[in-house]
Amino acid sequence: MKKIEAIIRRSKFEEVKDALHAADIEWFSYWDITGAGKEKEGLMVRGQVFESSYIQRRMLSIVVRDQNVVRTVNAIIAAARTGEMGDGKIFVSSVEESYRIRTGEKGPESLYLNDV
Amino acid sequence: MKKIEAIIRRSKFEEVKDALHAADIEWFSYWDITGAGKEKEGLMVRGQVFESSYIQRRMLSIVVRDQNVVRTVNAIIAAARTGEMGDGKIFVSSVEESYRIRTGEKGPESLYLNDV
Amino acid sequence: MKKIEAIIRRSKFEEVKDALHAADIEWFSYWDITGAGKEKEGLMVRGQVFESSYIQRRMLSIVVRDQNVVRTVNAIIAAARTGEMGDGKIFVSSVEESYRIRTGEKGPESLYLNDV
Amino acid sequence: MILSVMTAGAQGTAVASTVPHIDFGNTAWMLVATALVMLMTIPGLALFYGGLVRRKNVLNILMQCLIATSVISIEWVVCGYSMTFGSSKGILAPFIGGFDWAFLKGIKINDVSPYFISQPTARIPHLLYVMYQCMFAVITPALIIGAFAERIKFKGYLLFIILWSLFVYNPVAHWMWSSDGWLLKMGAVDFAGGIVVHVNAGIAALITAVMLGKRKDYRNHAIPPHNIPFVVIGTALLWFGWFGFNAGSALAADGLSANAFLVTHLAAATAAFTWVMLDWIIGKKPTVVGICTGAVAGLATITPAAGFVDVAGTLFISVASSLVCFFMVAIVKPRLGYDDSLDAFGVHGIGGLLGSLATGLLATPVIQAAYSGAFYGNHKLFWTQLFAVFVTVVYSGVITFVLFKIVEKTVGVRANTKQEAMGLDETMHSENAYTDID
Amino acid sequence: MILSVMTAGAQGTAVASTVPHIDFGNTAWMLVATALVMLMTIPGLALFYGGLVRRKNVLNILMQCLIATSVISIEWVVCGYSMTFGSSKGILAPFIGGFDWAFLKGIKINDVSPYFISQPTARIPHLLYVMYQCMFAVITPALIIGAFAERIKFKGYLLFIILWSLFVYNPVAHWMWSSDGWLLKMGAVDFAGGIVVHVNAGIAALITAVMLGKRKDYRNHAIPPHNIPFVVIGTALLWFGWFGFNAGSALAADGLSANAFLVTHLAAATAAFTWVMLDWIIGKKPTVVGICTGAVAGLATITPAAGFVDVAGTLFISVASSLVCFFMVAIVKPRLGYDDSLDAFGVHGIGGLLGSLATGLLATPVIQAAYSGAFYGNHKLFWTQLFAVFVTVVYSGVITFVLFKIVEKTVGVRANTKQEAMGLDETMHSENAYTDID
Amino acid sequence: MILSVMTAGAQGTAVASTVPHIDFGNTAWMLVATALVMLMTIPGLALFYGGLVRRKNVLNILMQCLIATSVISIEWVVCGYSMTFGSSKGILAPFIGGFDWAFLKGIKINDVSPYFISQPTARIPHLLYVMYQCMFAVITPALIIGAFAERIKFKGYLLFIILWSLFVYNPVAHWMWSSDGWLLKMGAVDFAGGIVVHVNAGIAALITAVMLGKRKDYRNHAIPPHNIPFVVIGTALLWFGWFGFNAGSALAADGLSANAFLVTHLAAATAAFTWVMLDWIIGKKPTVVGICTGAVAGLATITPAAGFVDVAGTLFISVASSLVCFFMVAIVKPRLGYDDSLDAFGVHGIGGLLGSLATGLLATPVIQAAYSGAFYGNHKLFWTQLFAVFVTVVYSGVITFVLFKIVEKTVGVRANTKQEAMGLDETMHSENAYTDID
Ligand SMILES: Nc1ncnc2c1ncn2[C@@H]1O[C@H](COP(=O)(O)OP(=O)(O)O)[C@@H](O)[C@H]1O
Ligand SMILES: Nc1ncnc2c1ncn2[C@@H]1O[C@H](COP(=O)(O)OP(=O)(O)O)[C@@H](O)[C@H]1O
Ligand SMILES: Nc1ncnc2c1ncn2[C@@H]1O[C@H](COP(=O)(O)OP(=O)(O)O)[C@@H](O)[C@H]1O
Repeated sequence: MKKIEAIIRRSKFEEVKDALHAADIEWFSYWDITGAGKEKEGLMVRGQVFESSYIQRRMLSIVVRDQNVVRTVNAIIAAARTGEMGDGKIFVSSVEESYRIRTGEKGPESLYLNDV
Repeated sequence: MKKIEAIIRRSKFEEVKDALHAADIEWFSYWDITGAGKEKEGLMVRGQVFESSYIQRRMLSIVVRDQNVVRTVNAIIAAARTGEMGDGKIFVSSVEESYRIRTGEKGPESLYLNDV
Repeated sequence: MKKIEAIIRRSKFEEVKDALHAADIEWFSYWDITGAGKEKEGLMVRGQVFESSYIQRRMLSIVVRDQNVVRTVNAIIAAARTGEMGDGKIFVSSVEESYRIRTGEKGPESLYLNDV
Repeated sequence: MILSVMTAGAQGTAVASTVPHIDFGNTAWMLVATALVMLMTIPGLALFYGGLVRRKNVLNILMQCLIATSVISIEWVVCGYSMTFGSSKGILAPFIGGFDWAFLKGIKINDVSPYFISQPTARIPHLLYVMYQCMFAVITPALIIGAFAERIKFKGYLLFIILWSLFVYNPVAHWMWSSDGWLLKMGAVDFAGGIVVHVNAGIAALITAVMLGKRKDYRNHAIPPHNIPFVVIGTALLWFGWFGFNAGSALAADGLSANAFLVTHLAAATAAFTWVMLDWIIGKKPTVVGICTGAVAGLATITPAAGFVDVAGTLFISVASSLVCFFMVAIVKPRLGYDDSLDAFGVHGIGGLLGSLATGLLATPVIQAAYSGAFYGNHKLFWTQLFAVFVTVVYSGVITFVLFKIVEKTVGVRANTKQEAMGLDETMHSENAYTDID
Repeated sequence: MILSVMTAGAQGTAVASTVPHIDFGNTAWMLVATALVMLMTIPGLALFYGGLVRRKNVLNILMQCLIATSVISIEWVVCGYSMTFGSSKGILAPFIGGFDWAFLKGIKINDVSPYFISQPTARIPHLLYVMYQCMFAVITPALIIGAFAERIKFKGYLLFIILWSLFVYNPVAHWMWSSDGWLLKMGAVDFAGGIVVHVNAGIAALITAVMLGKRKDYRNHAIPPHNIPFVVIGTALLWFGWFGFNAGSALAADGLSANAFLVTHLAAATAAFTWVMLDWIIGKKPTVVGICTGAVAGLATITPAAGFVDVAGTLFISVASSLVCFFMVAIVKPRLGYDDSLDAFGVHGIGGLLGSLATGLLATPVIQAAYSGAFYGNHKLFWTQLFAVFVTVVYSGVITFVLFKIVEKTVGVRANTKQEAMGLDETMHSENAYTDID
Repeated sequence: MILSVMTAGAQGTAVASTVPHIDFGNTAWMLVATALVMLMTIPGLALFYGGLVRRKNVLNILMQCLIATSVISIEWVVCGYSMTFGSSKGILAPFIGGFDWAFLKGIKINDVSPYFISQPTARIPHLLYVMYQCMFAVITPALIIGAFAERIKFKGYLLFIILWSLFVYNPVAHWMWSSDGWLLKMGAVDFAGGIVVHVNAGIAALITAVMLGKRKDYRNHAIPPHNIPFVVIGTALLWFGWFGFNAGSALAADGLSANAFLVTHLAAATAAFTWVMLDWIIGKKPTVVGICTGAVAGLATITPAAGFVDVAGTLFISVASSLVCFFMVAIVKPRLGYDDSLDAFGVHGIGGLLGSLATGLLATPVIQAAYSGAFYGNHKLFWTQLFAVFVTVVYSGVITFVLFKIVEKTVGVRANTKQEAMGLDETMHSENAYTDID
């Protein structure tokens, strides 16, 4: 199993969610994060538009079977891309074990997305 | 060392915390996340009970020595289970290195939970 | 590539951010977490100073090329240390793949920090 | 509000006087009442509605309330007051005022108000009456916001409320509250705005909700509020401000005003309690959003009746209010499937309608001797009320439809899919309500 | 509040009339004062308490304040006012009113209030007096909420406050404020509710906190508040509303009222400052929760004295207020180990007690000629005050104990462990205060 | 505020009496107005400023507003009122009052206020006038907070506002508002505090912002507000409270007061709308912070003029207000690079200055017969206003500089780098505004 962590624009969240569901991901988790770095995003306060070195993003965390990594990543990239700086990143890492708390089931069976 | 990431009901948090402390986990970290997926949870607004496709959950992140993974996972499963849909998931992955910022110590020594 | 997850005091965040930028990290992500464990931090409510078993911390997540792990970790440790209990932890784990959403680029090229 | 123009007058010499004059006590109360009615819109209604929407749209709601306060106040001074309470010549007189008082031209600072209810001589300054009515003109279009929350274009909204104030609010208020108004002359009564404010805005809400269509992700139930404490603060400030709205409509600090205060408070309390009981029985849990909604329903329902009913009438009206509104919001709306996002129609429209009709039944001569309802032997009042409500529903419905179509064809009304998904705050105002960065 | 139906209240013969009548100016002020006292409960106290609890319990606090406002207002109209201020026959008269005014039967809209303080002729409508007192009846049980926050069953709470209002608040208020009341006749004074409101609720708070037991995770110190800005908004609205509470208790807009306003503001300011200094010296840092607590302590303490003391007396009372309450909250409570979660007893009970006794010392004839305290030569007042406080403590304590036991045995009072752990919002109201989902 | 102890104020012979007496109606209004002005500081200004800063500093802002309310109120009773409105002997009389009224010694509860505007006989209690003015003394230093937000030492702040009140506010208020004041005698006017409050605090803001230096991470643009709904609540409460500030400055509930209410509301509405249009045109999006800033700018600007101008004058003043303040805040400030964090100078200082000068142009005899501006033939008023503003700018600027230096050298003013980085809440108050732990 792999864990896919995607950092996306909050504004693209609805589209990404729909794309993931279309790609048969039944559940995923997300939370809000801040990106800290170089000047990037235009904000407006009291008549001034300015660049901030903090940007508000959303982190999605999805654990999938190995064979589903590519289509999941592709679904995210397609839905989250605007082509502008700041579209975000996706990181994939390995998950060794997975449990479904309700049943105690172990391994890929505990994930929803079926083998395809 | 392994990282255990558990997604649990917020309402089960107190019980899980106690179970973890009982299992000799001295410190862990948590934050609130949202699960996005199929309709699940009953909410009530202005006289209507309805299902929402978002559910509010809590993410626990605990790094433990390899030999403690099983008892930690078991503690969580036992405390977090209700048997209803939506009890959550636990994912285990590998951590290569760990540092204690205060001392700069490296490796499992930087974790509290002693070998058992 | 490695993922560095650092749990630090919120009060040390500005210093750590500057240290990371000085160490050529262009972007990183962070969010607020709570640490649950033994009594630690002094808080004051209505004339009483007391210890709480919850402490408010910040989680930083930074993905870097393998060769940059050490300097990044050192930068964090140097900037985040106070020497008091509760300075936090750093965990390093492996990332298998990385994508830049904007371009779809894969691998270390999708990270900013150049080879050094 | 019942008013009669009668004699104008200079101010001065109080008590023992039969000449209309500015009374300090009544003026003191009406200065406060005016401020209280403003507080109802900002921040009262703004927080009530703003707490009910999702995080990504809260600023848009607050902005809509703020800009309504700003723009309609200007419109009111420019021409609204004159169109509503001014006189026009000939055949138009019963239907709309003229422009004699445009920019408040000719109203001097010590002029007494031409309008009064129970105190023919101890009156307030004319300019204060202008301001008091201004706050009603502001809150009425703001109530409609609940219907199209989370999906309207800001520019379209702004144009719509200006047109609506000019072509719907001003005429309807003239009919009912101007001394020339045809509904008033026919004998219809509306103490503090059941017809003019609540039915009027409520119908406009229904029409615009249907015309605008559902939110993309609306699935026939409310979306969980992003900040319920804000809903509570909003409700409490609405309740507080409503004392100015209802007890202020006596235009004096006297027994009539005290009774209006009493029935307003009792209605809010009783309807709130009734709603909680329905929640508890039907939904299994007593909810905070429920008690707040009940309180507002009770307040809206008692509004037209506040100067005419006693304790018994109030208890009847307020229990009925929660029963009917709960039924509309929890059962009828999801069945019919229109997306009146924050129940502007279901609570304000239905509440106002119910209260206006109930006034025709329950008005008792012990409050104002001149007004009795059907239960006190005067059946005519009920039929007059029914007629006035009917006329308002038809007029407001039709003109709202026409105006909304015009706005749709010109600047547009519906936010596009991307704006709706990203949230109106970021896309229309370049702002986020809550920023966590340090 | 001191009232006398027959006996004149010293000062201020009104304008050319010796017949009691409704004065517009005084009525204007009392309409506002009544609204202000309502604002103290919702959203004032609701936010003050709601901000102090954890996120998972905030809605429960708000709900308790809302339902108290709703239910006690109904109770007040139904029978509470009559039991408190009505007359009964024979031996019961000094102890409890009858049901003559149930449902406000027989009170007409232009009746003048039978009660007054300094203005025997320039009075307010009787119905307005009913409403003003209603808001006091509402806030008193709401104050107790602080004692059992975060662990009480909603159904048990609801039943308890209804019983408590009937069997504790109504009689005690009758003793002290009705013209028939035995404590009043004995010479005890309570200008705006030090004994009737604060001591009364404070003792009930202590008893219920002890009976209910500690929160599962209470470790003899306060839990960090989830939203301190809400605590600040709540404090500011309490302070603002308290002008209605204290200056309104003069039942007129005159010099006595102005003095009550002044001493109220000065007491809040001085006690707030004193508390901050204690924080700074003892706790090392000046805290926001500290300054808010100090202000509320000062306000509670000055309440019984607001119509009797001057600047010097106020400075004395308010410094003492923060010293004593700080000591109770920061030192005594943790030692004794009872869990008065939000210090309803430590701040309101102790404050009210202190102020009621201080009135017996510091009442000065320059404010109301008829009332002097021990420092001005009249030792009797102090002993009378002490007796009245003692009686109230015993009565309120015992009856609260009995009522709470009854509720415990019938519907239950303590939330179960699961509810306490999950939070009362989700388990009792199926709601979350803050929802992040878009 | 214009006051004249000797000269009668034209209008309205009161109640069959020519002797100054306490009028219940006017007292009712002024009790409320006083409470409203307090509400402006807490929680109005506290939330307006508190919402604009970052999460880590919000409590520090709230604390500063709370402690200012507390400490300056004490100072006012101790000596401030006496220094400002009391009389002193000989050459000092036009410049500063004496200590005769220290601790309000000698002011009895039924004394009538020596000050009035339009109602020479129907006055209010002297003690109420003391309290009303107290609230002005409180809010003035609190306005300065915006200038040094997010980087000032708490102890330094506390010492500074006490000194500033004693040596800047009290004298300047004496010059302008005491019957002995030299600027008043010269003919300068300031209805509700354009010069005394806004110019005075605005200049102090500019000086302290420059002296304190920029925030470490200030890059010539505002930092995104952490909670815009709080900014909206704050703005709405400021707007609401400003009715007490401006319409209360008539010291009566009459026509003058009604006109002040009207122009205040119209100015806020018009300036808010103007600012939004500038935002929309220049910044491309209409923003919530923009409309709030505009409303506050309009309110500050109309303040000195509220008793002198009519509708036309108000429209002119309020459009100018937003144009000039927008220009200052969005264009001049970033160019010059000083860090007036929340635009205390750019909005209040500039607004007050503009309004004070505009009064000299636009004062019209139809409001108060005795006051005409340049556009109505009296050029002298404009030059007098210009002179009064100039004197205030110089005096406030110089003394603020001196006092700030003194504080800097003694207890220190600038938070250290660590405190600034960690946030002032945690480092100075050991508290976090929002705590998520359950
Ligand atoms: N190496 C990294 N480690 C952790 N988070 C990162 C890293 N690089 C980028 N991010 C996160 O992704 C966000 C946006 O991605 P970004 O790199 O700005 O996209 P682009 O390359 O298209 O400009 C950043 O704000 C930050 O939160
Ligand atoms: N594959 C996944 N990746 C990430 N998060 C997941 C995944 N599956 C479930 N979750 C998270 O766990 C939560 C609850 O677990 P769930 O699968 O609903 O339990 P159950 O299988 O008992 O119904 C989801 O809302 C979501 O946040
Ligand atoms: N094993 C762990 N797994 C997850 N989080 C941890 C772990 N150990 C510590 N933390 C987090 O780090 C925070 C602070 O580190 P801590 O161990 O207290 O520092 P120190 O060792 O210097 O006392 C804790 O509050 C908790 O959030």
